Amino acid sequence: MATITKQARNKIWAFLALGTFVGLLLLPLFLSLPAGAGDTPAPAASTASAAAAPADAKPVEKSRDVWYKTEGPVVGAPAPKTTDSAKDYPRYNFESRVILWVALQQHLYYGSFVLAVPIFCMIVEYLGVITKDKALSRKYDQLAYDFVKISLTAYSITALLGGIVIFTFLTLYPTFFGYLSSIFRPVMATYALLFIAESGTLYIYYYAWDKMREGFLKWIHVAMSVILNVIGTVLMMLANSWIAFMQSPAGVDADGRYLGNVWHVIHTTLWNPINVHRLLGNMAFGGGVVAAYAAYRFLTAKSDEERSHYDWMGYVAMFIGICFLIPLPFAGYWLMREVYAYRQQMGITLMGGLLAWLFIIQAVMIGALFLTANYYLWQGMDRMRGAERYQKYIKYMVFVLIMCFIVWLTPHTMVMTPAELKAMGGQQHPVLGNYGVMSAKNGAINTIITTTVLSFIIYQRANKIPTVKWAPYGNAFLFGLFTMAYVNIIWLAIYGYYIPANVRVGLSVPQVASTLSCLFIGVILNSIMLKGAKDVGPIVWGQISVRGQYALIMLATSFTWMMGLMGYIRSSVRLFWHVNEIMRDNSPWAFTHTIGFGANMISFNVLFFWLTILFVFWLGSLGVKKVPATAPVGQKVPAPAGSH
Amino acid sequence: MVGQSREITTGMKIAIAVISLLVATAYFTFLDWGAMKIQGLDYFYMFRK
Amino acid sequence: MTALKLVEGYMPVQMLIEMGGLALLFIWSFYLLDKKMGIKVNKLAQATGLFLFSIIYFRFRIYPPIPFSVQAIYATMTLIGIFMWVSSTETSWQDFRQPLIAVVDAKTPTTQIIRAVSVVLLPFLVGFLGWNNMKPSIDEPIELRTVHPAPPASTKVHGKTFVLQTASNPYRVDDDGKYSDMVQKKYIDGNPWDEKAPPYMQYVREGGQIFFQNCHFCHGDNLNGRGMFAFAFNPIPANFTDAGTIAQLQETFVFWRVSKGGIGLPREGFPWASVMPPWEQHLTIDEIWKVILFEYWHTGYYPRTWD
Amino acid sequence: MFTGKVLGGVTAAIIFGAIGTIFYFLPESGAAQLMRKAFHLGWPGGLVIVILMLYFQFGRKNDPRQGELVFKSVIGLLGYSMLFIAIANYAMNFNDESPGVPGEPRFLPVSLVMFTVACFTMAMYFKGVRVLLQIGGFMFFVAACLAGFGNWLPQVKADPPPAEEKTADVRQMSVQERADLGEKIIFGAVGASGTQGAIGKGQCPLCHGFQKGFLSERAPNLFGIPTRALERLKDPRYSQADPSKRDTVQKEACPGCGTAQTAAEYIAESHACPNCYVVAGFGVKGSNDRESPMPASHKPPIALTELRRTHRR
Repeated sequence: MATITKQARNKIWAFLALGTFVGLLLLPLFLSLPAGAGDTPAPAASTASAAAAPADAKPVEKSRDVWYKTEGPVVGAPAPKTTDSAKDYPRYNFESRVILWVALQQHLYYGSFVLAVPIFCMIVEYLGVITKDKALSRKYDQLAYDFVKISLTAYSITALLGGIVIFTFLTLYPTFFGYLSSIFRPVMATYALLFIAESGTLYIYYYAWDKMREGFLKWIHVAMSVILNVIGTVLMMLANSWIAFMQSPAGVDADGRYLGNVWHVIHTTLWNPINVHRLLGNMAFGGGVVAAYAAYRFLTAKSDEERSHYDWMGYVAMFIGICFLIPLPFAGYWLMREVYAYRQQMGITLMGGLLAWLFIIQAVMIGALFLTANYYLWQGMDRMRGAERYQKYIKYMVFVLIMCFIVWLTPHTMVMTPAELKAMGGQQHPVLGNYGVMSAKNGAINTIITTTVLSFIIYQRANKIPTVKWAPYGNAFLFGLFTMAYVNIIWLAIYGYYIPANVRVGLSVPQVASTLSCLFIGVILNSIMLKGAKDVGPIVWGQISVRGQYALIMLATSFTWMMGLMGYIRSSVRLFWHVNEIMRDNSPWAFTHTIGFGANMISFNVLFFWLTILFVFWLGSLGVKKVPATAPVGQKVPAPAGSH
Repeated sequence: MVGQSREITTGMKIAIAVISLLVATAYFTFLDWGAMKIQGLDYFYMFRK
Repeated sequence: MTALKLVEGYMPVQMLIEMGGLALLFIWSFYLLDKKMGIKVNKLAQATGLFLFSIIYFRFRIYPPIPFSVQAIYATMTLIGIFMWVSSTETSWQDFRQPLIAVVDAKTPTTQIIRAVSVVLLPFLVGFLGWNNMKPSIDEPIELRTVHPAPPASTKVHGKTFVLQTASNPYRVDDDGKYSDMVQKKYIDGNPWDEKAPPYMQYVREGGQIFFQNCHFCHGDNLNGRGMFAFAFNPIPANFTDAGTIAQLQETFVFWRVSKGGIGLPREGFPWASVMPPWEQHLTIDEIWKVILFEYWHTGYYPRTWD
Repeated sequence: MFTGKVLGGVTAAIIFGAIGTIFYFLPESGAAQLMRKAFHLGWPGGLVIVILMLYFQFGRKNDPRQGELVFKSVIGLLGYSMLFIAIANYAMNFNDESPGVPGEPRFLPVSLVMFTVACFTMAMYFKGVRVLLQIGGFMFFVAACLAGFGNWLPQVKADPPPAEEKTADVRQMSVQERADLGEKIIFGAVGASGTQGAIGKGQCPLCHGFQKGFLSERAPNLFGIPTRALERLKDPRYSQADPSKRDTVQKEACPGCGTAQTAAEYIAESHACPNCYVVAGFGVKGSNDRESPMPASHKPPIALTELRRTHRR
């Protein structure tokens, strides 16, 4: 009897908790309504300031939105015209922009991490709930729990850094900050409230973990993680609206006067592409950080048990990270397209102009990420008996990858001394010049991705022999699929040289479609074939080389570096504008730094982040319970490998 | 790789491989054509010129 | 090495196939040595051999010679590839490490000597490399020109403002005088000297006349950047037949470049290395459009469009 | 003969020899400056390590681990000095951006390499923190590669274009300056008002005549406008004091603006709201003089900025 009441009580508590979260979620909306209405006195205030300005004396002036081209009442003051003075740009004996850069970047890293980890937890917790295998299910659950714990510390650091960012911004760029906050006032209020809601949810989510362990309550707990992530994502989107506004302003007129429509200000043309790109990027980044954590614990592990646990954790994290990495280029492509559509010269500055060399670095990193992922999979084959059958193919795959990498990295504009230029007879090399264009690059990167898929398929079947009746046909089909995919991708790359540009740009779509065909058809077919397959040997978690773990660390470091780089690119494409074409940067730091300086700063940020996050890990490891003593040795490949 | 239930000769293996290659070729050609079509472009541009 | 001619037009693919074939040959020869003749070559030796070979290939096989920067990128890639290969399996990795560890452990007199020599030489090597890198050089500095710098949003020629994103060539017109993307395709083999030629072809002819009166001295009579004055300049004039020049650009971009010339290049197009005159001082707006029309017609490339 | 100890000694001798050589022969070179700076920054910590080393050497005669401890402190000192040379490199060159000058900020990634080397060297001997040092070293290595690549590429620094031409505050200007500014806007240059075809940013002469007797078909000739403006105000169609009675597409320059009372106000109103009053015969064809063909001067395509318009106040 007592137990029943206890259960019932638990249920009531759970519903109450859920209700509270939904309430918390909706609260900002309610609060922002009066905030929106609270704008009515704002016109009066702005008229007061406008009255000081020479021309606009009358209260309700209409003006035209710079992007949406709609008419709206002028509500805000025009964007301030700054001068190179201590009033607009206070000096603190150091480049203000660089200080702000560091503060923002650190905030962003931590922000991404604490946004990504709950998503990560949600997936892992869900996996734990649906997994039938009790031991594995517990393992997943424990994993998710460990991560919320780490994210708690990281969360407070994020908040702290956020405070530092606002403080730095306010101190170093008071005029600009004033302008931005005058436009985004309701958004900022909503943001602050959501932030509180997020904190509350996170803490309850964490502390209710043990209480809501079983049955229906567990589902509510999973639902809570969904709510947590919804809040987190909305938070991120609000923050994105500020940077999107700075890059592609809307909702203001040509003088930067706010026209009273918050939605226009938030929903600028680049907002959604940035949202998608960032969400995926955060996830890949979160996976990377978690993988690095696992690698760290693996390398310091004292017992085989620990080693096997952290090996497994690293694998899962890496897997989730890569899953989000693969769609990332497409999101990037969309963003780029929108940038081009918004302002052509912005697009050219990025891809062919001043910042083009940064994209070369990005290309290096994308290649490196895929190489590392492949390498990790190959190293992972050491865990399985039976993998020897496939290891002899590794060298061919290395070869294909490196050839593609060489094409991928051949710069369009080669760096050379004048003597070399004369020896070559022009800027364009007759052989290598052909590798510098889009057609070849698309072919190369798609071949690299296809090879990565192939690696994964081989990894999946490394210790298995398919026993289904149609296995020979299946194998033959896989063989045909991959062979023809390679042929098709390369053929399209070559074909691109023979047709005009307006047709050529379309070729990247079938190329990508070929790659995705391999990814989906290949992996699904392979998974079906491996149902009930004969095991040659078990997966011995923990039996991976140290190099494999360093591959994980490499992945994580590269993710971090890449985020820094892409953020720098996205931000510096505004060149000398605070708000593109609305508010000019007149500070002494309006110039664009050299690539080298950017690279040094990014390195600094990356290393600083890792130093601090190691500290967070250390804090998190202080109270970690002993890893459950369920020996995963001889266990099946965990769900991610088989189910995707 | 050989299924437990029946023997597969080398000749048959080659036949299966060739057929699957043909199927894949057809599939990818269709894919290319379709993917260009939805963008309003002509995949066989060069050959129709 | 350059005696083996590369086939014109197929060179990039040829290079890849050649590299592929050589790599297969490499793998195959060591396989034969091992399995048929019983000579097991150590992985370190194999790796070193492959690396040296790749350097030689990139250095001498490819003609014209590739700049050092690109060679360095390729060599690094090869190194990474070789590392991935030798360390892909544990046995291969141990095989690769074995000679190195033997040297460090120095159990035999030979390895002892090798170790001693390398310990003494390494600091000097590092020192030399450092010095070599830092010492002042009398070479001309490396120039980085952004060949296609970002254009301005609009450009003003003869007092008229052209918005680059929206402007179009007024002479790219079909028979009815309407702007048409397809007209060039239609008349690509047309005869501009035909008396009854459609308006488009007549504009092409006029553009050609302007080109041969003004541009071909540098850009060449085949539009390939090999005009009679071309090699007096550094860099040499743009080669319009190259897929990397006008084929990559919007027509308005070309219009901006032609009218403003070298001196109109934005900052990232510098260090100043273009002597092209600002043609707006010599040609009218119409003439510039026509000459651009001609350039595209003659090379068969289409101006880039933004969807 | 070539034992580890001997080789270690030889290596140490070479390193110290090289450093000594640099200080002796090139005391003002960059390397010497770097080392001096490093010493300046890090000497207290170094001193502590040296004291520790001396203590291990002389104070722990009976400790069986004495040799190991001394050796470890030497390695520690080595790593420590590398660390500080690397930091000194940052401190000296961080803010300098002079592309092409060797030995300057482009060599900052060398610091990262030194961190890497220091980490790995120490990891060899300090077993307790080995993994941490190795992971750190590896991260430094990855960052060094990427930053090195970034610095190896050619460097371009882009300055912003010159700030837009500043128009001084009209209210502070003398009458003559204002007149000159107006002439510049209308005719393109001071003193150009007499030139045939002179036209400025305002583009007014496209339609308006400015000289007595000049042909002015599209818009009224503006010669003598100060006196004529007063006549216009009296025109019943102008409907002074009651804009709502105007038979035009736009009745007021701005809601509540009212009508002009003086000649200057009339001219200002005409700039901001050409539709408010259309001189007979000059309206858009078919509009019965209800609409003016003139664009408002503060909106595109003319888009004069506020300060360039004449002011009501």
